[in-house]
Amino acid sequence: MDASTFLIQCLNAVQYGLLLFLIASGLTLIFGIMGVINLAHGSFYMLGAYMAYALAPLVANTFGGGFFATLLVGVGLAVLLGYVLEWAFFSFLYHREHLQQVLMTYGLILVFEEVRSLLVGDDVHSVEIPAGLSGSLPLGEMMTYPVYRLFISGACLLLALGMYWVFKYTRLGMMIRAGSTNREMVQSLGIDIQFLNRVVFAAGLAIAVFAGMLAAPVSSVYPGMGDTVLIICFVVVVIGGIGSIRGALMAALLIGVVDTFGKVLLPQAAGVLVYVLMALILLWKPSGLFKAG
Amino acid sequence: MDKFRRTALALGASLLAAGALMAPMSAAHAQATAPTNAKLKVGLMLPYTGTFASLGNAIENGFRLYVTEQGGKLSGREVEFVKVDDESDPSKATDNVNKLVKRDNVDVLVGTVHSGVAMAMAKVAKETNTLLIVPNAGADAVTGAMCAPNIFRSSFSNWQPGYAMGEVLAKKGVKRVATITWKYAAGDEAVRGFKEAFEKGGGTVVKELNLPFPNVEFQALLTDIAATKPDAVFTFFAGGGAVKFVKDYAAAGLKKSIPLYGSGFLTDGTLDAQGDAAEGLFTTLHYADSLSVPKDKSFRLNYAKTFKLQPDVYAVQGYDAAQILAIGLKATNGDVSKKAEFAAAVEAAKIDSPRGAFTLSKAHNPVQDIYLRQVEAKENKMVGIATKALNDPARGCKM
Amino acid sequence: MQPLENDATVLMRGHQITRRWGGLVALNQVSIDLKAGSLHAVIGTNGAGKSTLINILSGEFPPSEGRVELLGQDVTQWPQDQRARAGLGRSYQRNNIYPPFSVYENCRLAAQANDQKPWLWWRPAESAVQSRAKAEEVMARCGLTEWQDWPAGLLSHGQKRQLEIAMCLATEPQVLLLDEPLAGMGAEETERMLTLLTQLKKDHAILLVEHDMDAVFRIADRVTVMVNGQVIASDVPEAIRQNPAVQTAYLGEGEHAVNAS
Amino acid sequence: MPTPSSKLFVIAAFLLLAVFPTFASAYGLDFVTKIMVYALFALSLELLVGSVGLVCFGQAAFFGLGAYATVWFSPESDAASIAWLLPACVALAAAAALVMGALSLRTSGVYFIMVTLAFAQMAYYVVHDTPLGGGSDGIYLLFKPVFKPWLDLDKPNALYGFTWACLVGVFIVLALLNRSRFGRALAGIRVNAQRMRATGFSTYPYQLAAFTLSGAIAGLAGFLFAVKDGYVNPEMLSWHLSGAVLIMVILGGIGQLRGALIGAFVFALLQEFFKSESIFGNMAKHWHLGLGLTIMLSVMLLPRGLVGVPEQIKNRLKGKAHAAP
Repeated sequence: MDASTFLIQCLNAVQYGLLLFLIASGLTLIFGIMGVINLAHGSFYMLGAYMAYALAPLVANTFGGGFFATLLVGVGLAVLLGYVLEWAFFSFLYHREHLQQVLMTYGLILVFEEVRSLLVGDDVHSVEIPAGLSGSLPLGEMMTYPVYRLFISGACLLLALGMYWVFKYTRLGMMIRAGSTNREMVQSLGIDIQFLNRVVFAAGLAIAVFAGMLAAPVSSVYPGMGDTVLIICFVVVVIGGIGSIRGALMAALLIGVVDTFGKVLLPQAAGVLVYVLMALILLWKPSGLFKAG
Repeated sequence: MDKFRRTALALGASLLAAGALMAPMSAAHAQATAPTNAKLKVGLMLPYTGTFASLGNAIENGFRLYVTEQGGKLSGREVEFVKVDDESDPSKATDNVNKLVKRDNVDVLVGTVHSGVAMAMAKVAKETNTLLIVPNAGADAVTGAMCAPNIFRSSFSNWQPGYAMGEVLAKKGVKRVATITWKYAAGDEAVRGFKEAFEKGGGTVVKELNLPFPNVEFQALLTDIAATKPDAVFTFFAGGGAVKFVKDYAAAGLKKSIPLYGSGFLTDGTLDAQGDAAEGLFTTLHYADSLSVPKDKSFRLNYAKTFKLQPDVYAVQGYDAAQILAIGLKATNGDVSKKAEFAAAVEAAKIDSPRGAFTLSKAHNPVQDIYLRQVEAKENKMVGIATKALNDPARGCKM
Repeated sequence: MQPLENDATVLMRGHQITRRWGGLVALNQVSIDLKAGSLHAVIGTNGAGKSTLINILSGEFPPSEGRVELLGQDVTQWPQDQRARAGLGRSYQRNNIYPPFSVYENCRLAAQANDQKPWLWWRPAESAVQSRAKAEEVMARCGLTEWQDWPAGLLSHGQKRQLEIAMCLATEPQVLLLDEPLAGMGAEETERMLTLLTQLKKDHAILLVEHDMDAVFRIADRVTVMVNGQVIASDVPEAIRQNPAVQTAYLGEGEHAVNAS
Repeated sequence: MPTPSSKLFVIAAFLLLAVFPTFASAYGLDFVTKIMVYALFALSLELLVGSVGLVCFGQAAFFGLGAYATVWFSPESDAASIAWLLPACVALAAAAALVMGALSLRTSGVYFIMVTLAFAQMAYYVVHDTPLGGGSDGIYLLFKPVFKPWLDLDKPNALYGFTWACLVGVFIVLALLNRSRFGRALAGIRVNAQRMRATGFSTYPYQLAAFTLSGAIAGLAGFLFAVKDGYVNPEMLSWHLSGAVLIMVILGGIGQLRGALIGAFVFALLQEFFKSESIFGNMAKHWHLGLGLTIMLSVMLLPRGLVGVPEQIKNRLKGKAHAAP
């Protein structure tokens, strides 16, 4: 592998790592911060991708909006959906054991899969890259690099910084972190924990949908796509250290490197590398790389 | 409540509850002897959920179309369908097949898409000597090591499209080719077929890339391809993976410099999702759009009229599965239990398929023309015949 | 390594124990002896390092420096369960019991620690007569017999403290480390506990961490006063009461100091 | 501790299962055999989740290894004897559990769940991608094991009886074990591991022993599944199956052995119900929807799972309030 190919592979690794963080970011909220084992995270991501596909024509002929208008509409709907879902199915689960949440979210996966099949059918679709970003830059003498992937990486970095800033430096962030560590204490301080949970859950779902919509032009839209990202998202959150945004970003980049170079250098073992990485990290530091925050 | 009454009540309640759970299973079905004019029970075991759901629907539509064209009867016997969703899950396959064979006593089994499930079906069909027609799964073993007088296939073996493209590239004088696919049976078998023909024709496969199934992050391997600079790339992907690979390949700028070739599933049923990234791609498959076969025209017309959408290769394979069944039934005037006559008739027959007439090999796999197709305006236009009447070697078949 | 003094009556000794959490020094060169048949009380303000000392002696976590001896052996590196099996029992400041199990089962399970035999998987735990008898005995001693079928989680706070002691006794320890057993107990329960402790004193070495001054000075044979992780005085109760350093550092200038003299 | 009425329910269930073949259809026999194998598989997880409080999300690895071992160890030419094949498969699964447990038990809580998932995914890819495993299309078991004069597992009735015997046997062993000293210690570790250590129990060996035993039972279930189908496939090690068995245990109700039995049966019968054409017509295609909604409803209405239903009804009838002392 000569120098230029190595550099391109590094770019691929970073780009996949950032994409992974984007997809897993919703989970860092619901699972990482709130402690809800949300198996339906993959379905939220799939919901986003299908929204990008299904909403585009509606938004286009209602008020002529393009990709970004659809994005806004989609995220808005997601916040509403998250609010309702939390109220209906999760508000009474916080005091019950984790496994009840596993059972509830397992049911949600099945329901989301079938509602998608009923509404949109089972065919494979794709979403147009927004006009301004559909170009690509030359990369080495043979390849070109799509501008849209760079845009996604940028959006992901912005999202990471935004989440980190909200949680570290704002009152809302502080309340949320306090709520996740000691629910009763926060309640006794007069903070409406019910509302707080609803906000965080809605935000978690909205970010997962946002990730789905943003990545749709690259990932394409097909049945069962949520299933393929579910496990890797949990790996990202857990390796990073549950509740740590910074940790999730580091973990995503680390997985990006291991997965990318694993495929090229150790193809026969490519399937197991990410899991070997997770096992090693958790056995070396049994609660992830970074502490919460 | 004294102790005795409490225990008696508990025993009664639990027997009742446990009994209720068992009830649905215990209905002993009368073993229907099959007089020739009784209903013909066709067991459709196809994927109705998950990633292959659209393929399952297409196959069923194709099969039903032929039956409705015959007025809903095959050699005098009214056709009744019994459907089971195989969920493309091999660990549930044997029970799903048992449901059709032992509970519903179907006369013929039709299925499926996922080759792991098809392998399990083939084993049960062989053990229970039930007629099985495979409308898609291309696993070589189904008409290879697992071949049997009562097992037929109306689609292809993974080896065939791969082998045909190998011949095409060898004839074109291409010297160095890299291959890329998922690390699973279908991918390996397609690449093996390609390599066999390509190297026989003087070419060399310089690099065999594969990635774990169902991983769809191709960037790393696309960069590897750019570094190896082969003359061309052969690939095998289907469904969502095919859509993403073709788009990533174009986005990485390789489409201009390194031509991409693949088995037909790369662009079948995925063209509108792939958009112009698929424009101009060459693929090989036993079916194509714009065939000059008269049967194809009438098939497409009827299909579009009945189902309001364009047929694809899966619909054709479903249609031909019904044809095979009809031919066998005609020869045994509706009695599926005469396995030998059924097989003999089908082996001798020339099936008038929308893809063009084809016959079944000794191992019951289609001996068929493999077309070379090129994508043009969201259609796989037939541009020539890659290999005439290609017969799968059926390695390991002792029939 | 200093040779071990072989004073037979010292069942447990902490020698120059230091514990640092990063920069913070929780314990600084603390030494303590627990003699058979005597109750050694440790008093000190909150954060003086009392609980840290108990945790290190019991093996919850190792010291940064120093040595722990139990029945003449250097147990500094021994894990907690090994020390417990060697005859060390401890109770916790915050209730640390099995809430869903009955009071009887809490005690029986603690007693089972000395008669584990996990390979007898087909024999019911009830058939372990030794642990059953021990459970009955410690429940009687701690006045919990009539509550034996109640789920431990539903007991009153005081009763839970008694259960904590009962479970500690169930393992037949020779050395007892008690972390504020009287906290939150009513007057009558405190009396019962003090009489129990004075009985136990005869055949155990007891370390008692407690805030209740009157109780401490009534039953302690020796008192050690700790401030900010250090021992500032260790003597018989009367001497401690007179000790000026203790008064200034611990009892403060206020009225308490006046009536103490 | 199991109440008298729960013991009766289990006895009644096993009796019913014993007489079932006399009036069962051929398909009914196969179907209930499958459910019994899954019930055995769920029991292995119930030992971990219910008794020790360890949530393993990689249980399918032992189930799959037990199944693959059946094919690997069986000779090509003729039937193997159950006498040595079964212990060999169970031993292999137990060995895998010992290694996986020894490492995973260094973590706890959600991290333990993820480490067990990681090891199971490794096992899945070893079987899926390497020639040893026979590749993604799986491998066939050519001859089903026998026990010379009396037992030929190729016959459905013999397999049904053998599976029933295994299920009853393992259930009795686990019931005895749960009330033995070993079982009470495991329960203590689940409720308060720190207190157990303070009284003198070394918790790690207990947990590892339970983990290995659970792996062995899952391996036994895998053996029976391979013999039933005569075909093994990498999907038998996939995280989907680990998830499904966890759902069975939670649905049935955690903490009670019979919860695993009820969970396995109800989960399978619910799927049959929602898939049946006769009831749902063409909506049968969307059976996931019905199943998903039922599961979500069960979380809302049954906090302690299906096992807790009788007690919930009793409480509501009597309106009994817990009188605290």
